[in-house]
Amino acid sequence: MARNITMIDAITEAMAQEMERDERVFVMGEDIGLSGGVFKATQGLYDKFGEERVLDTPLAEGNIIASAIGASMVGLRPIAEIQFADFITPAMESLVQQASKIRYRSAGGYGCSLTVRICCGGGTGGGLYHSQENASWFVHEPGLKVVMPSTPYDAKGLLLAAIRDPNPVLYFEHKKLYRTAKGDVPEGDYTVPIGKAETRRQGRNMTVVTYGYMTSLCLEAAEKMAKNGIEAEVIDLRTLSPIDKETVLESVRRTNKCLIVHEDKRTLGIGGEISAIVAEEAFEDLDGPIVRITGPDIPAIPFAPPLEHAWMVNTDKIVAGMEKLAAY
Amino acid sequence: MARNITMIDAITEAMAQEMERDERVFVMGEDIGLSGGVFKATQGLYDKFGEERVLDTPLAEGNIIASAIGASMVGLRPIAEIQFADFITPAMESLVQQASKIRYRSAGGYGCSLTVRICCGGGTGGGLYHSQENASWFVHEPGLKVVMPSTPYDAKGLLLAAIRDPNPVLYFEHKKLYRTAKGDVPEGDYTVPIGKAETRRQGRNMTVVTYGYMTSLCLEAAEKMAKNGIEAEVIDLRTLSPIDKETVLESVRRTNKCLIVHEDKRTLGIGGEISAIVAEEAFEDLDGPIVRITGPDIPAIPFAPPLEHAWMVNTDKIVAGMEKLAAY
Amino acid sequence: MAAKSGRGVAELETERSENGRKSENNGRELMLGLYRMLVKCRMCDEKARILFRQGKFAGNFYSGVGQEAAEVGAAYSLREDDWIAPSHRDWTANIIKGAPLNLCFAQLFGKATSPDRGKSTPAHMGYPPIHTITPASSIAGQLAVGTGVAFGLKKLGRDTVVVSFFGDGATSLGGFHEALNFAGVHRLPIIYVCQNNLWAESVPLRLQTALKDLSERAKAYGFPGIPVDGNDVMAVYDTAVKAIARARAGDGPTFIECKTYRWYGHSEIDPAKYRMKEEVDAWKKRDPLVLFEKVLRDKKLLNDESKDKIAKEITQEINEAVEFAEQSPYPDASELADHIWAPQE
Amino acid sequence: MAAKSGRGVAELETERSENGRKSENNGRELMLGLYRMLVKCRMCDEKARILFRQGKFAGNFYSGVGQEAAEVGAAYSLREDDWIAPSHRDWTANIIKGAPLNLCFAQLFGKATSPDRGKSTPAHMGYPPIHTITPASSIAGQLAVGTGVAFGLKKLGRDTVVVSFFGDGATSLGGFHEALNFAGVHRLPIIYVCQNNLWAESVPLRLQTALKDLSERAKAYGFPGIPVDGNDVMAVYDTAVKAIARARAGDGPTFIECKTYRWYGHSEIDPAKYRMKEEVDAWKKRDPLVLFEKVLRDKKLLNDESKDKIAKEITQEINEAVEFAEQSPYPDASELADHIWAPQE
Ligand SMILES: Cc1ncc(C[n+]2csc(CCOP(=O)(O)OP(=O)(O)O)c2C)c(N)n1
Ligand SMILES: Cc1ncc(C[n+]2csc(CCOP(=O)(O)OP(=O)(O)O)c2C)c(N)n1
Ligand SMILES: [Mg+2]
Ligand SMILES: [Mg+2]
Repeated sequence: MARNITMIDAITEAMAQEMERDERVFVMGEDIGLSGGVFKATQGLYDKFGEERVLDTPLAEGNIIASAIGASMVGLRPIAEIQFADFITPAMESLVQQASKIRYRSAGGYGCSLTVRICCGGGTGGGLYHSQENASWFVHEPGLKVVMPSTPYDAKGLLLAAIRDPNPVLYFEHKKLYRTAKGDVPEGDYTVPIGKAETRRQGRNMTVVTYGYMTSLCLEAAEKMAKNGIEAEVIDLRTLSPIDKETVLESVRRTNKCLIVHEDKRTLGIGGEISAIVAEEAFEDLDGPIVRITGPDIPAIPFAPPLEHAWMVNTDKIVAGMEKLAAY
Repeated sequence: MARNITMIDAITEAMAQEMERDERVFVMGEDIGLSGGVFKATQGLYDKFGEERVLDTPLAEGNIIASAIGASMVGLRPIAEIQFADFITPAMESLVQQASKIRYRSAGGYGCSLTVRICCGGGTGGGLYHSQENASWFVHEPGLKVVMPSTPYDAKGLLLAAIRDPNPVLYFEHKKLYRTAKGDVPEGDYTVPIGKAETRRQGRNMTVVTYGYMTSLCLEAAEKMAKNGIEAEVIDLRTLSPIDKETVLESVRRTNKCLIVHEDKRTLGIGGEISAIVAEEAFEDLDGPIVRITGPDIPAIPFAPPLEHAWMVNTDKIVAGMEKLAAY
Repeated sequence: MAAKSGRGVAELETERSENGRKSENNGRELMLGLYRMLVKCRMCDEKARILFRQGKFAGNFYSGVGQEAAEVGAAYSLREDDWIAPSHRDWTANIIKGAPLNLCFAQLFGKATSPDRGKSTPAHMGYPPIHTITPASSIAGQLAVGTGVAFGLKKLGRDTVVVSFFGDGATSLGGFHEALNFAGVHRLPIIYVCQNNLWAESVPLRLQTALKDLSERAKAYGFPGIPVDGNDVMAVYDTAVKAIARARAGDGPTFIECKTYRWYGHSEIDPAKYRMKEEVDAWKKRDPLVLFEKVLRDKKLLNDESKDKIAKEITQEINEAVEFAEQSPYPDASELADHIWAPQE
Repeated sequence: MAAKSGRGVAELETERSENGRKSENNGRELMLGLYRMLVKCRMCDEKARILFRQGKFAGNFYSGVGQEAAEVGAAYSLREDDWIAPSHRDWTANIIKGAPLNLCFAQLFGKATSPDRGKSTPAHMGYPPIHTITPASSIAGQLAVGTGVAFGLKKLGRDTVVVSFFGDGATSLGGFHEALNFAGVHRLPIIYVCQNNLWAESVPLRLQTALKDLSERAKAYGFPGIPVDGNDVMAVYDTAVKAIARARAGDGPTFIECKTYRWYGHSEIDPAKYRMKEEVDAWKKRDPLVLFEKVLRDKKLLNDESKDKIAKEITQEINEAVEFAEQSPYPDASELADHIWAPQE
């Protein structure tokens, strides 16, 4: 039975069910225990599973990841939480030099089955240090999988897939979607495959590649364009690494145009890679430039409302990009 | 008077001259003092300037950068060394959350005039943890400038420019070039502007965009192609952030083809951004796909010689890319 | 590089010697100055909470109510050219160091008149003229950069010092360790003031450290660690004055652990249900203001009338500052890309 | 998950109780076993240096000659299911734990027969059947992951322990602090064995820390820190046995600081000119092998003949292993992309 629930509830449910099903699974992070998490993603887990399986850690992101890696090496299935993507920098060493490389450097002798939940994204007044995305660094690092859901259904299914994946998976959650994204979510067990994009809207005139919070804005923009007879196909990547090239390329080959939309900074945001893939592998099908609508190249999202507003990609900016592309 | 010297000597000379000229300049890092650095980049500086200005730090990359940031905030001009790019991960917090953002978050109230010298790159048998590049993370971070010289001339000029730049500059040095790259270097003072690419070879048939160690390989490959009448223009980016779009675009608009070559991993390597810029801003001038010849999407360069060899981009791979593009 | 601060507010006119030796002078003026500053911090902080709850500014606010004695005691005797590296809970450090209240409230509101022109989040305040460093949110980042400033000051041969404020949680981070180790090796002129309020958001001390006294950590770095009653302003003040003198003399850092408590949630959106009511109540009974007020009354330095007068003066100042903040414009969207890069020299 | 290691080599047949209580049994077999292991480590290490200098393998090598007593003493009494988290200088930890020499030399050579199939650099060796963790080069990374393993083992309710090897330099990194703090809070079954050889590459201890004894650092984490003569194998052994028993019993970590010295450069390409000849000579006079040999001779446990026999046996084993390594093929280029991802379950 599916219920209409929020993304945050879908996330909590996925963890609770998997902890029930698999006793190797446990969660660890800052403020995830008694208090249930800064955004209440782990609410109820402490009461249900106790301190042994719901562990408030010291304030040390590097060690949250390193200790989770070690635990996974003896067969456990940790879900580590990084409270804000902004605070993932102290864990860079653990994630990039250890988690992504332990299997490779030991030629498969040691593995790392680790899920890292990371709350990210702007548009909620969080300012410079509570709005960052910081996913693209990790997309550059093979050995790590990176996902970001845009719907409650995917949130649950991708999280279950991540926990069961025998590789380290970075699971980014956009904080703006926690309570605004609602949708049907089955009560039971299911997974959404890692590595598969989802076409959220069919369209013949252009392909829009996006992910996370931007997905809904792209869909809105597509509806607006539809009024003028322009039908945009909207692809939600869902998995940022490894990228589902096939879905993107297949679509672009049909629509002959590609727009990429993301909230993150432009330069070497994930859009850069999508664009490069398309420019190399679908060049002959392109009828127009590959257009990126993205956050600006500015260190982070500033606090003052007019500044944050100016930073964020919104429907208008996306429509402008679509119009530009439609003109070709 | 210019002398034919190695890149490593050019780097040492730049530091020595600037320390002579400007008493605010000092160097700090691991093993840079008495021992003169793992690659001898700081050789002689300790004898000349003493422990006060040539400081061996504790083994703590995060603090090397943080303390250099602090020192720069009171008006000093630190040159911090990260011994290997592989070991920059513990400094991610200091570089990305502090150095790149202190000016922005204080609205210009505090600045950060910091040079970070980082030894990077593969092809010398260094293996997984002594061959990484790790520059692209920082190209994604506005507030940081990123440069990488390919010649001794640029090495000196860019380093002097970096030290004098009132912003944080990450100066990547490819270890394979230290003693293999030789060239004329003026004895006196000069700078190479940050933000300007250099066209190393003129050509009308395609534009090759590259940087660092790959530059010489691209030039070799271009000579081979010239024998078959294909003239490639080779652009050495020199500055990786901010990217000199103009030089790239102007060239592609003339040659109508673009090949991108880098040693780093493919996905979200710097080539991704170059490709995206070209695909958006010079699309109508393109006669063929934008081709990338890069390192593979593999966690890092493994040790065993056949594996390292298989990883590295070489002239043959570049020629193959050029031939593919020439066919359009 | 000498500080030219805009300090002109009343409480700065209490006597201040240049060498930070006020501990021997527990005189009338000093004690009244400390008292006034405690009250000012408390009132500003409570006002900020109200303003946040009224929706006058967005983001969040991290109240330091209950911890004023630690903050004031540690920073009160600093010279104008000394530095402070504050954290998220140390908005009032700017007030103690002499920032005009107008700017402090404008900072909360994210207005264009804030020193950071609305770029930083509320309470994450720095003000260059008085050498308070605009903090990042990332815990321990500020003490790392503050240590770097102390390193620079020592290199310059200054007798200037840095006070670094942080919480118990910050002591778990790698950056804390790296910074204090470096400060120990080079005997840097810095005073680490840990406000141990027993909680890092919802994480209790027992899950943060196996230690009872966080001041023990200093032993690992070769400099003194001193636990002190963080609700006793004179105790903190005396300890700080000695530590500052030590740092100024080139004898290196001191770690001061102020045992204290935050009355409210981690932030204004945290109901703090993870704490026992008994614990909160017990600490509220040890209100640093009430404790110090009693000292002053016993010494006949304060009575109802003078107390009221102080409160009124501060209220007036706060009201003007809030007015200023409210009237100030937001930064224009066109400022978004300003201040990324330094103007080329 | 119980260890099924391939150990069958001679020295493992010395008596080993399951509870690591060999300290009370300073018997003949134990002492001879320790001696043989010291010699084996020394001979393997010296052989590795020669092979590197002969150009038989590329990359680099990090000799532990001079530090064998620390390494052997700390790890000798481990059970098969115990773990070791070695660093760059601890190639011989694999030997002590029972890795076949064939594999150890194949590892140096980067051959396909190495446990890491040539992916890791020489000396950065791990071998899953005996639970030695393939190290990254990044200092302190191994002790962080090793601490995680201890955390996992404790969660699983095992009485298995982890020995973590690292140098003096590693104690400056943030990751060190975060790991030891966590181990202290949760009383993890881990023994931190710091081989304080006074230098981190060319950086002397005085620039690394303000401390004399690095074991002091343990105080900041609430568990014992014990300085020990790292060139006295029995001293290290006795200390380690107690620490291992403590960890196994659930009483938490111990930090053992082995004061020792590396005879050669940081690596085979480091002439180590930064050290004084006098310092090197003084330490060489305290050769851990010579010291222990004297003990054995005094106890009449060793004579020229038995010493020669041991050396010969080991030489034989080494020669076979080098032969094996030399004969082994390099991994094929087609293996480049193997082992990035786990086979889906
Ligand atoms: C590196 C990092 N991780 C997590 C956070 C989120 N966070 C903000 S404050 C805080 C707790 C800080 O506790 P403490 O250091 O004791 O200071 P207090 O808030 O008690 O004053 C946390 C976890 C952060 N800001 N930075
Ligand atoms: C994070 C990191 N920074 C720098 C290096 C380069 N490096 C390798 S070994 C070493 C010194 C290590 O000293 P210590 O911990 O004392 O161990 P020792 O080599 O003396 O055994 C350094 C700086 C590294 N491997 N990792
Ligand atoms: Mg606290
Ligand atoms: Mg050492």
